[in-house]
Amino acid sequence: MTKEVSLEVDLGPLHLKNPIMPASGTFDIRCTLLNQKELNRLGAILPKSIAFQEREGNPGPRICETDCGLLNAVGVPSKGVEYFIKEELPLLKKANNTIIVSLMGNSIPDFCNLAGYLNENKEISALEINLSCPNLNNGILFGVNQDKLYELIFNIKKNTSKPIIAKLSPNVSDIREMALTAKNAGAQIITVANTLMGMAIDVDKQVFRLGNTMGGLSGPAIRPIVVRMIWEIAQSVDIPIIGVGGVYCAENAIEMLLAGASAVQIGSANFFNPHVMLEVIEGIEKYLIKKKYNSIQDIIGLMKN
Amino acid sequence: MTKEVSLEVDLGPLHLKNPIMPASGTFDIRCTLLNQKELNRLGAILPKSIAFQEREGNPGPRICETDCGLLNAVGVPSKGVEYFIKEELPLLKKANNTIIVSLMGNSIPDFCNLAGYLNENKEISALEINLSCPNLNNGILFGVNQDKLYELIFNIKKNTSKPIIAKLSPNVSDIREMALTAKNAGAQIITVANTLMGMAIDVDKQVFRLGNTMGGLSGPAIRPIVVRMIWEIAQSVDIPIIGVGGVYCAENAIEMLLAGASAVQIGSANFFNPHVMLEVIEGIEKYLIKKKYNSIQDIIGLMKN
Amino acid sequence: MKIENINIPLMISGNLIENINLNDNYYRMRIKAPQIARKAKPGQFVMLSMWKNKDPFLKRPFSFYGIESDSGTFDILYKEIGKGTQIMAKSKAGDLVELIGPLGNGFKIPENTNNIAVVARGIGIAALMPLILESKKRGIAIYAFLSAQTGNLLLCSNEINSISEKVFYTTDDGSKGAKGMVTNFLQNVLKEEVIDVVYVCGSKRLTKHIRNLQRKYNFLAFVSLEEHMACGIGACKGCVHKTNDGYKRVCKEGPIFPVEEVIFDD
Amino acid sequence: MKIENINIPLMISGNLIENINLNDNYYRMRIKAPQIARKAKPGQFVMLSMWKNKDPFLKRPFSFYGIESDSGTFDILYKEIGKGTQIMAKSKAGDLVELIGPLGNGFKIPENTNNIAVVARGIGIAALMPLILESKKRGIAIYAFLSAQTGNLLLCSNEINSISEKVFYTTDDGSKGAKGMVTNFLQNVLKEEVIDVVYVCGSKRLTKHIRNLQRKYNFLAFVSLEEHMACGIGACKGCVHKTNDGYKRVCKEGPIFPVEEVIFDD
Ligand SMILES: Cc1cc2nc3c(=O)[nH]c(=O)nc-3n(C[C@H](O)[C@H](O)[C@H](O)COP(=O)(O)OP(=O)(O)OC[C@H]3O[C@@H](n4cnc5c(N)ncnc54)[C@H](O)[C@@H]3O)c2cc1C
Ligand SMILES: Cc1cc2nc3c(=O)[nH]c(=O)nc-3n(C[C@H](O)[C@H](O)[C@H](O)COP(=O)(O)OP(=O)(O)OC[C@H]3O[C@@H](n4cnc5c(N)ncnc54)[C@H](O)[C@@H]3O)c2cc1C
Ligand SMILES: Cc1cc2nc3c(=O)[nH]c(=O)nc-3n(C[C@H](O)[C@H](O)[C@H](O)COP(=O)(O)O)c2cc1C
Ligand SMILES: Cc1cc2nc3c(=O)[nH]c(=O)nc-3n(C[C@H](O)[C@H](O)[C@H](O)COP(=O)(O)O)c2cc1C
Ligand code: FES
Ligand code: FES
Repeated sequence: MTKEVSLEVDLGPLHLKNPIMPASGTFDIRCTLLNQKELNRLGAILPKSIAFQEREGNPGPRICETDCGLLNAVGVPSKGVEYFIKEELPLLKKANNTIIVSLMGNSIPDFCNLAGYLNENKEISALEINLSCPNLNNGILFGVNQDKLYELIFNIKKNTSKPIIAKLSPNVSDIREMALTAKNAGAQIITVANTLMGMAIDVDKQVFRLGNTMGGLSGPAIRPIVVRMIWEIAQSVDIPIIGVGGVYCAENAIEMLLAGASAVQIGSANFFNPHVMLEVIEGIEKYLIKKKYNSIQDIIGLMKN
Repeated sequence: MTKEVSLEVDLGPLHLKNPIMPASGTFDIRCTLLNQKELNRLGAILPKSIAFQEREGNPGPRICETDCGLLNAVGVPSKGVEYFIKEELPLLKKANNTIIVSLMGNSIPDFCNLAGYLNENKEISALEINLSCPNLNNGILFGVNQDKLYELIFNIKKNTSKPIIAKLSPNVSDIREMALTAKNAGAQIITVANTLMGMAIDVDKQVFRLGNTMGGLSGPAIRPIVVRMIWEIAQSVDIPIIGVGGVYCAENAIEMLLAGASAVQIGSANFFNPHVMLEVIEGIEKYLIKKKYNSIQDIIGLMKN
Repeated sequence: MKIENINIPLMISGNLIENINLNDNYYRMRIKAPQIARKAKPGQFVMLSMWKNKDPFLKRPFSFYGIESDSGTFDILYKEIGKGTQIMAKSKAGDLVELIGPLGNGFKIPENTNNIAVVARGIGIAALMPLILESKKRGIAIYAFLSAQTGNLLLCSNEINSISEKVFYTTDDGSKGAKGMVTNFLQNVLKEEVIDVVYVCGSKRLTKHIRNLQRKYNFLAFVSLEEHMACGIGACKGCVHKTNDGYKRVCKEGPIFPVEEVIFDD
Repeated sequence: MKIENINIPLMISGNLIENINLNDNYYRMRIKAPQIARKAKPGQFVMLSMWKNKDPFLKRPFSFYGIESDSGTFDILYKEIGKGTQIMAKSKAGDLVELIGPLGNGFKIPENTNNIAVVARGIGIAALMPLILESKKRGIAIYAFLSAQTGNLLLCSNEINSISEKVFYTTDDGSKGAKGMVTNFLQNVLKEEVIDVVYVCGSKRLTKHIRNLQRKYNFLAFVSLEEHMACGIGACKGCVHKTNDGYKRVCKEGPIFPVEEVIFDD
């Protein structure tokens, strides 16, 4: 691999050596096929969302394959933030020097506590806020309600000096509004998107295929929807974007870069190909060389209206 | 095929001999591989949305395959309602005695004129309102704005005595609200759902794969999302549902019936298997017999919370 | 009652008889499907799939390259480029092929045609081959103008050589025939003699040249267009191409169009 | 530094050596993948795919049915049920198999084990077969309790017959062995003699019976569980089963669990 070409990207305050990282919940530093050197080649490492206190996650079945996709209702099993710092963070530190931590909470104070607790840890480069996971007590999701989203991000900001990445839910009619709201509330980066809500039924047994009735749809099936959302935000909101949804090869990641993403997360594709992130990094490099670009910056957001 | 089992369904005022019909825009009576007898076996026939006046549709490319899905930006080319009545309706009449006509307009008066114009035609059993297609002048889509949706359906109702089927857009955060709004405005039946907005980029040529930049995602990829929406509406709004999105075999259609749909439309699957609707009708029949049901009514909405 | 009843296409399973790698990414496939082979006409095509799962999702359109109604088989000449053709390239004799066809309108050869020119680039020759054979049968003189990236991609050149009045080659790298535009040769011929009909494959560049020559030398000219297709039978309105008379479906009103009707945006 | 460094699974391509239809929907596949075959232990499994497109999307888990470290091959005994196994059933010698493995914790055979019982239904025997062979090698007496829907689905019965102390059969239709629960035979044996360890395949019904017998006769018992898996390596938290100690990942903490730890909801 000739090193003529730069893959470095800046997402506001966050500098990455290349745009590729795992999507939260699809990568575990304690169970990876990548070795130390390979882990260090990733643009960042992003473990599964953590909660303040221990949670056990959803009952099984948690996984259901669909056509070119995957429904999951894992929930967010977590050993809590203390365990994370003691047992997981040291492993992450050795693996890569850009660590992004994904936060999950049931309430605004929950998120704020978590953000505050992690603020001291210099090894953490940014916080990604998982907006689509849990239900608030009143049943409104942060990711689909502008006011709640604003309030949440605004309050988290008060508890941390770290860059805030708002991971949006795609289950909305206008993703641009959500991105703008997150930005106005203080988020410096947007991740788009989490999973689309879906369901599958076993018609023979007449039972839901997921223990939690509904789950989140990920995988190649949703990529066209996410590419559209990336592009919509890129045309209207001035904020760096991390794209995620259905990427399984370099071409897919480049599609997101062209649409306006400055970085790309890879989720479900890790499951059938644990080497996919490395292959995508190489593939992007080859593409840039073939097309005679000097820097990845030259292709980010190339597709205009 | 033993006739021990009834496939008849009632959707409010609309009675069908079985629940299977084409999805609008994926079937053309003038170019079908089905013969007269086969056409008559369908639960209903539903041609492509028509507009009041002639429209040419979108520039090409209009079609782009995605992973387990299809993006289309056909738009609604139409020869106008007069042509439809003179040239197409007579063919439809001979093919099946339940004809549902899908309406498309750019404004509320547009839709109302169309509904009014068709009201005299006794051969038309119901009107399906395509809510997701065109932009209003102010850029708001009927399908993602409750107030506009209400106003539209409410006004169409004034111009027709035919049953109104509101075909909802899935590009919303809460499909239940949209279904309830449509019902409150006077719709007797809900079709869920139209396509999800998507985009694809040719990374080699660095051009949008669709002439219209964005398009609607259909096909197996989206089925889990639609099944979830059917189920959500069935749990909360008392209105008959027609499910549509990604059905390609009897099992898929039964999944929608179990989730709460009383009828099922088949769209993109017609393209790779022009016999799919007939196969699905047979497959549902076999399923009911195997499971020892007397009537399809026994499985509609079987999956409860 | 059904408007197109006369020529309603069939949906059937065919049997793969052989699948040969010609060179590079080019393959020839022979399919046994008597009902289709017997109805097929030059310029028509089939929608084909050799996959049961939903990725790839759609069938793929391929022109008839050879038609043998006696043996009930037809041939396809294809280039491996993506998901669908990759599966085809790996398929083996005995495999099932799901087919819809014959589709589209086919080439018109006007009565009293004395000579024709066929102009093709690369795989574009596939659709023109049965036209060449049919013309030969009718005693029509054939001028072939073939271009490709490089010499060994000038497909079927031996066969065409043996039945054509004259064959002109160009390659991008000059490895066979001349470099440059193959339509320059056509122009030279047109300067000398009358060509009754010119048939050109879907290449935009070639077609535009033909259109220009047509304005000057006034001959009949037909092009075989390609657009992405979902249904192949006219139902989805997905495969349109711009013409003087608005958008036309390539699968239904085409794939063969008079060159002067076709509009290429630029 | 990496916690599970010692036993890190491999991702490699294997070669399909043979693929044999045993009867009905049952197949046996031999795969050459020396790096995996050399590390594989009874009770472990691989994640496997033989498809490049995205439908099916995930790899599929299969237990080692035979392990030949010398020849660098392993066998899989599988039942054709859905998208993935349909592709496997159609595959031919020479095809590539994408593999991740060996995965999971494998069976424990405690020191000083004199005899074991294996209890399996249908395809459930696959995971137990290498355990039987390993036990035989160690001179441990084997009691096999096999059940199936019908006689010809009692897989590997000849092989098991030849190396077991005693084999008991039941079939649902009584076509071979007795009708009824195969665990009744086990109970009869347990009344007469001490069994050191009982191994049971993932059948919920059988496992529950074993748990009941275990309460009465107090033996070690292990079950090989199955859950839908996305990653197979512990990363996705998708494959959990309820245990006394909360949700456990079948791919990582299992697939082999002590019977008394497993909780089946009803
Ligand atoms: C009427 C007609 C006749 C044709 N005849 C031949 C022939 O004889 N030999 C031959 O090699 N090719 C022919 N083509 C082109 C052929 O259909 C495509 O090469 C093929 O569909 C590519 O499929 P893929 O899955 O390998 O590629 P992918 O790029 O993976 O396909 C993705 C999608 O794009 C479509 N697509 C890609 N390229 C084309 C194209 N050039 N035209 C139309 N759709 C395309 C595919 O059908 C599919 O829907 C013809 C096309 C048309 C419309
Ligand atoms: C640890 C382990 C070992 C296994 N060993 C064997 C074996 O040796 N022989 C054998 O025939 N089968 C075995 N299975 C079951 C085997 O994985 C499934 O039969 C197979 O995945 C079905 O795939 P499919 O595409 O044909 O079915 P589909 O129904 O199309 O699969 C759809 C999805 O459901 C999953 N799935 C379906 N059934 C099962 C199941 N029983 N267990 C886990 N996931 C399932 C698939 O992996 C896939 O993700 C084992 C399962 C596990 C977890
Ligand atoms: C098994 C699984 C677990 C996930 N867990 C989380 C999570 O804990 N937090 C989160 O923000 N997203 C989670 N996601 C969503 C992914 O991060 C990602 O947004 C989504 O899967 C789309 O990307 P993909 O198509 O590449 O998988 C999870 C996804 C999967 C499949
Ligand atoms: C090519 C194409 C054209 C369509 N045209 C229309 C239309 O005119 N009116 C409409 O309401 N829906 C239209 N649709 C949407 C379908 O009716 C259907 O809602 C959607 O395709 C999802 O179903 P499917 O996954 O079975 O295709 C069209 C879909 C496709 C693929
Ligand atoms: S491909 Fe559907 S109309 Fe031509
Ligand atoms: S399959 Fe992913 S954790 Fe077990």
